[in-house]
Amino acid sequence: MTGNVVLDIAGLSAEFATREGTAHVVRDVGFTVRAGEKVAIVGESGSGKSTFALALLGLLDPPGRIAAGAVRLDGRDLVGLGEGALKRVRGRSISLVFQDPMGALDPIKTIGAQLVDTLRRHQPGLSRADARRRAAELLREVEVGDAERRLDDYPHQYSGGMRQRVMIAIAIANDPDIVVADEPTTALDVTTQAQILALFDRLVARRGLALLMITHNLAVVANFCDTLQVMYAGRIVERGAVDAVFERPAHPYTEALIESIPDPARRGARLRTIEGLPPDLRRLPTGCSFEPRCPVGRGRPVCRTVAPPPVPLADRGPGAFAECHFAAERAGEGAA
Amino acid sequence: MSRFLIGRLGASLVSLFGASLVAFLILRLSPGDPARLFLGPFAGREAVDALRVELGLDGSLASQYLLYIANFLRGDWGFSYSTGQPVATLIARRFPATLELGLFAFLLAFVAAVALALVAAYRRGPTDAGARAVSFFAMGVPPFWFGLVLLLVFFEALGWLPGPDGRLSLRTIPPPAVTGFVTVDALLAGDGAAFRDALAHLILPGVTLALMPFSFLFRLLRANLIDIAREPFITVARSRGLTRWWAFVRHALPNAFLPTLTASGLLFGQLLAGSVLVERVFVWPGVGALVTDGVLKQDFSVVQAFILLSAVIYVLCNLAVDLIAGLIDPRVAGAAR
Amino acid sequence: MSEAGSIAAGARPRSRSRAVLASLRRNAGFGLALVLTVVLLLLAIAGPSLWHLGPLDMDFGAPLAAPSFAHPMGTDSNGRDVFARFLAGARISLAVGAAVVVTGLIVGGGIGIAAGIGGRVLDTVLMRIVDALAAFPPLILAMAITVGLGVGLTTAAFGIMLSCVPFFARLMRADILRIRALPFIEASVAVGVGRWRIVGRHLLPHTAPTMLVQCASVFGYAILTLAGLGFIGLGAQIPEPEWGAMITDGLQYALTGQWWLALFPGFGVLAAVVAANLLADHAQAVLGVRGRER
Amino acid sequence: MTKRSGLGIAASALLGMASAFAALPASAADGPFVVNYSLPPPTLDPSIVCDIADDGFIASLYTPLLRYEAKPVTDVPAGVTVTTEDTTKVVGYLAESYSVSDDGRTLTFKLRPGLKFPSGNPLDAAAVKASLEFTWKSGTCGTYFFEAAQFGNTEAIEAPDATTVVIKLKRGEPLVLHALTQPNTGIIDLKAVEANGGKTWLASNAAGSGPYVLASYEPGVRAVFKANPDFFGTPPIEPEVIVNFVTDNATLLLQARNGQADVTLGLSKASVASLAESADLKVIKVPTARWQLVGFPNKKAPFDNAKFRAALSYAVPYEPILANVAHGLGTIFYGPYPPAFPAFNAEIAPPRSYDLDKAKALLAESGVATPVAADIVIREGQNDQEQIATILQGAWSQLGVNLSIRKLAASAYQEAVGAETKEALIVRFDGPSVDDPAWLLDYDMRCKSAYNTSNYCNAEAEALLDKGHATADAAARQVIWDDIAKIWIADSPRVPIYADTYTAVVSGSVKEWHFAQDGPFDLDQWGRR
Repeated sequence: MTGNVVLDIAGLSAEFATREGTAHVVRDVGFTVRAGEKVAIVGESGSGKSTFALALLGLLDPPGRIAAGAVRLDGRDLVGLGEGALKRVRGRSISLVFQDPMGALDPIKTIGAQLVDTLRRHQPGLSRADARRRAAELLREVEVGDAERRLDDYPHQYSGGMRQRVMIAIAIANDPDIVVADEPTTALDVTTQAQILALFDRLVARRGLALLMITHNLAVVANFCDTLQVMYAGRIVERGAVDAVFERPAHPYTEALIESIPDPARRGARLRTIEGLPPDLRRLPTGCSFEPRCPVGRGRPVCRTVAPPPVPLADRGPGAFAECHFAAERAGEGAA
Repeated sequence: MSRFLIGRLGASLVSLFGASLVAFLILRLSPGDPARLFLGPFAGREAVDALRVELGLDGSLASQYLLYIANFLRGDWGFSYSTGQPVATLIARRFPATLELGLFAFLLAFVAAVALALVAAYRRGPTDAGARAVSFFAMGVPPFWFGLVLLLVFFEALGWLPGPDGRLSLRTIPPPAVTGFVTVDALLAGDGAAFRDALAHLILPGVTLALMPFSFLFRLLRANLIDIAREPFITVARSRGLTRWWAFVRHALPNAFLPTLTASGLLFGQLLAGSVLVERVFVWPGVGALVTDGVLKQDFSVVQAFILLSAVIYVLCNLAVDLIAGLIDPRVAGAAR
Repeated sequence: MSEAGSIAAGARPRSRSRAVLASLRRNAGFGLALVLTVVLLLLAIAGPSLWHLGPLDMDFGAPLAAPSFAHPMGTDSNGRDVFARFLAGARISLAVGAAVVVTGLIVGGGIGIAAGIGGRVLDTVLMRIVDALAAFPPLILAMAITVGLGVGLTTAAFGIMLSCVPFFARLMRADILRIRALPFIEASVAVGVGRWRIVGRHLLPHTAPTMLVQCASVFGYAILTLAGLGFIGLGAQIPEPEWGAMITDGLQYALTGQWWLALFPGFGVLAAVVAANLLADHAQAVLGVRGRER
Repeated sequence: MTKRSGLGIAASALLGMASAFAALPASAADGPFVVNYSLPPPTLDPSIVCDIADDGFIASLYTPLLRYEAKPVTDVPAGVTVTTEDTTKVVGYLAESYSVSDDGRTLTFKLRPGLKFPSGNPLDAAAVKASLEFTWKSGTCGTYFFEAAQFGNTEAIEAPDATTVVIKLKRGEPLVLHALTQPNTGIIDLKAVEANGGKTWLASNAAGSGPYVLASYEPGVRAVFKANPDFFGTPPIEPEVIVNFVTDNATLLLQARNGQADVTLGLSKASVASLAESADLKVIKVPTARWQLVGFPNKKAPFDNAKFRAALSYAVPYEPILANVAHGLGTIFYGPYPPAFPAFNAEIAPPRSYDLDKAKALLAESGVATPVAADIVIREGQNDQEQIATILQGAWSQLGVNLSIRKLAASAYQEAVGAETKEALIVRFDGPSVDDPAWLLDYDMRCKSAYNTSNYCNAEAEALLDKGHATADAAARQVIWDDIAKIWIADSPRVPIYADTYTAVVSGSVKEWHFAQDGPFDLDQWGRR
């Protein structure tokens, strides 16, 4: 079902220079996304997810910057490319779907104009009329009714859900290899959320698109994505096939996250939360950054002093692992 | 759109009436009898009274006002006794000079403001600080002081530009007047030398007059650009394939124009006010200098005609601004439709 | 909220005022503004009483003397000490500037608020009055009023104030209309928050940045217009040493070599206007609702 | 190519283009003769214009019946010959010759035959009669000038034949001859005026028969004079003269310094002083019968006390004012007439000097209690008046007399100057059109004259004035003028500050220049040959 590697991220680190020292927002993140594969990144707000997404497309502006690592798209490393080179890649091979539909479209230009501009920017040969026809098709593909007339409407005449569909239409306009969706459904009500996810499903299936879904909502990930990655304090602390991780979460943070999903079965009981706050990314501990809040490792010297190595868990899918000293016991098999 | 237009036109007429009333009353309050001033110290009592009747100064305030408005609409804007000509011909001949200088100054201010604001908002850091320093200087420096400094440097010291001798140097034969704009008329007549001379005469007063509008436009445009540059649709535009610069130019700038545009209606007033000071320093045969003398010599008819004229043009300017705002910002036009 | 924003917010251990001070310290521009403002205020308030010469004392022996130790800014054609007149001029200009800004803000801002939140009828009526006032080119209105009600500083200040009411009213109204359309106002209305509480708690703070910029530019504009009136001969009365009139007289002497007569009052006006605008810009950045840090 | 480099290119192109038109001096030897002037006249109608600076403007457009002969001015820069009016010699102008009857009541003028106006209308006795009646009946300054302020003294104007014009007076009046030299009594082509719509057209056009015709006129901007081809007198030196109105003094000085004008009039005295040593400019100085004065309100206590007025006159820092305000371009005097008047007599009118002790002594003698508060009125836009008022404010405060300066707009100032009873001190720049005491004292000393700046009223002096009007013999008149001066000086009704020296700045190429009390704008006698 999954094609060859579209996006290969190796050792990517990003940081923000602030007056009180440098905040290491993304620390040594590496994974691959294959065509047709839906990879998720889950984490609380402040875990570095959005910065990571922007870093992928080279949209990190000062004072943020990519400190190290490489982002190879179809074999070509995007890190360090100038705006001139990146402009031919963004919106053609890799595109972005933004979280906030309200502010993501230029309020004083029609939807048609913004679609046509995206198309003709990467397909110079396309005439204006053809581009308009193609734009209408795209709107129909993302299930926007009466597409032809709606092209001349302005963003403020679209509902939140419809605007997100337009965002998706723009993202897939030039048939990109991979779409990075940064919290695409967060601002939408539940029913629209489901429709958007279903739309993503069809697009991935029909176009063999690679999808990198970034969200804080585990429920969205649970029945949608293939591979699940949990991000905490700028690092991927656990990766694996969705079902395997949900069944036996190896990293205590992943387990805590899953338990904090409101479960109808436990109606009336207090909701479980994770105490404490995410760590200050300017003064990260040498040991495990989750230690102060970790039900398993809190207070244990090894957790506080020694940074946990990534423990490979081969049976949970390619490249699965968990960064925890007790990952092996928790996963229930010996170290692979 | 038409309901919106009629509403605005109706409103404009009301404000015009208000402006004419205010202008009429203020100047009638001031002491001194213009008839006496015109006829001079040794004129007899009867001649002064006769002139008062002729100028309509004897009736009640209300009758004087109505007489004035009736005449104004008929094109008889009264007689300017401080220059000895009907006001209508006087202003008709001198207004193009003010308009030409004003438009040239606005053009300079606009281009400079857009260029500097874009660069300042895009690069931030030292460039931004530098640009803001320039805008502060432009706002703070008194124009008549700056005008003279420009003359001292570029006319007397360097000799690059002509001195303050009006719109054309005496040596140049003025092109046949078609539009009243010497530069345009010179082009129409294909007279290159006259065009260059006219343009040269426009530069120094143009720059002096452009100071205030430039600083006003720059500060507003820059503030709006910085705000809008933070909006998500700029990042989205870049993710669609625009470089950061093009995202600024094609998306941030038009959106930043909107609030700047509504403020530019006020700029018209500043340009006219500025012309009063600049025309005097550069001996520019415009309406600004005429009004200053008019106020000093209490030449009611000139001052009033100028105020009413500027009110009409001001209202037209605002109407145009509202229409353009409607075209650019669908939300506004939409609401009005 | 972008990652960086939340991090900075998250890591803010100290209270809001400490943050304000921290940002003040880092900002060169703001420092300059602070220094300029303090110096000008000191000159205006304490200057005249501290400096031993008065603005009107004449020393016939030393007309048009260049700046020297005895006369830091030289003397004018009547032998009067330009530095003493500069100090008195500072007092006049700053006072007129402040008066115009305060009254303009109250009157103009008030009209703007009323038009912004009032019904369509009130809005139309008020806006037409504003248009009537705005129809006058600013300097011309000030000139007409000064001539009408008698030449002098008070009428000049009144004329300038009237001519800048439209600036305040129009921008306040535009701001209020813009903010009224924002979702969070609709939300508070939906929740049933009282009309005046909305205006006080939600609307006005958002207009603060625009109004601050407007106050600064009007302050500068007031001083410049006063100077303009001085240039035409309608500003301060003889022998009041208003900066504009001093510049105008000085211009003639600038051509004949006595540059100091026009230069110092010119810098006075420039400094006052620049200080006001720098203060507004940075105050807006530091306290600004939209948080423009750097 | 980013925006910034685009800016760079635009700026350099602008500079390149700019240097192509370096400022050419406007006044090369051959081109039009350029005059920069700071006071645009309010009207060109000879019957309405009154102020000496304004009515001079029409001197080269209209020809009165008579004129003064010219006499050379001595203290003049090298290379330019300057003449002024000899007001003791009245000669024919439009009239070839004239004669006065023994009783002085009938004036007969002989015209040249066959003259025409530029419009082609005949310039004969009938036209002159019509024009003089138009001026006489205007009720404005025209009447004042034609009747030499002796209102009602004219009986009739007749034109017995095509070349003879006779003016009949009720009572002989030597001043009428002087009046008929003034531009205000210039002959107007009334037929042309009617053809163009009447009197209002006259306000900004010319219909005279002078050496020049008005080729184009933009009020407040520029006037272009061209030589009148069928002018009966000697043709003007310059065929074309352009007069630019430049109200801002700094700009006027800048233009003068950069050779943009042949003649520059109306510069502030400080600017003229600064041009003294410049190489290619010459400063022409002509002492005139005009002077700055401060009028006391003689009818309002304590200014009705002669000793108090005398005290103030000794507390005026004359020398510093002459140096700081007039920059030496003036002469200090004390008396009813300025030194430029032929009737001025130095022995009986020595100048007064600053003597604070004498002033304090006189103040004590006068018995006036101090402090005294009074207003002093000046006219807007008059820099010199402003400075004088400021200096007096400082100087007289030492006597306990505190002045508050009121700067009035033009018409309000006119109101104050012409008020029946004067309430305040008035700083005024006065200069009668005719430098004859009879003409001056008629408005400046008679009790009921509105323009008596100080409400000075002395019956004995007025009786002497009436006698002067009736006396034809010059020596006898001089005795009368001396007696009046003695009475005046004893009363000290006002303080003359300094007699003005008129200055004109001319470029190196100007060879001929002429000064007339009215104006001066006798353009036909200015030029580069």
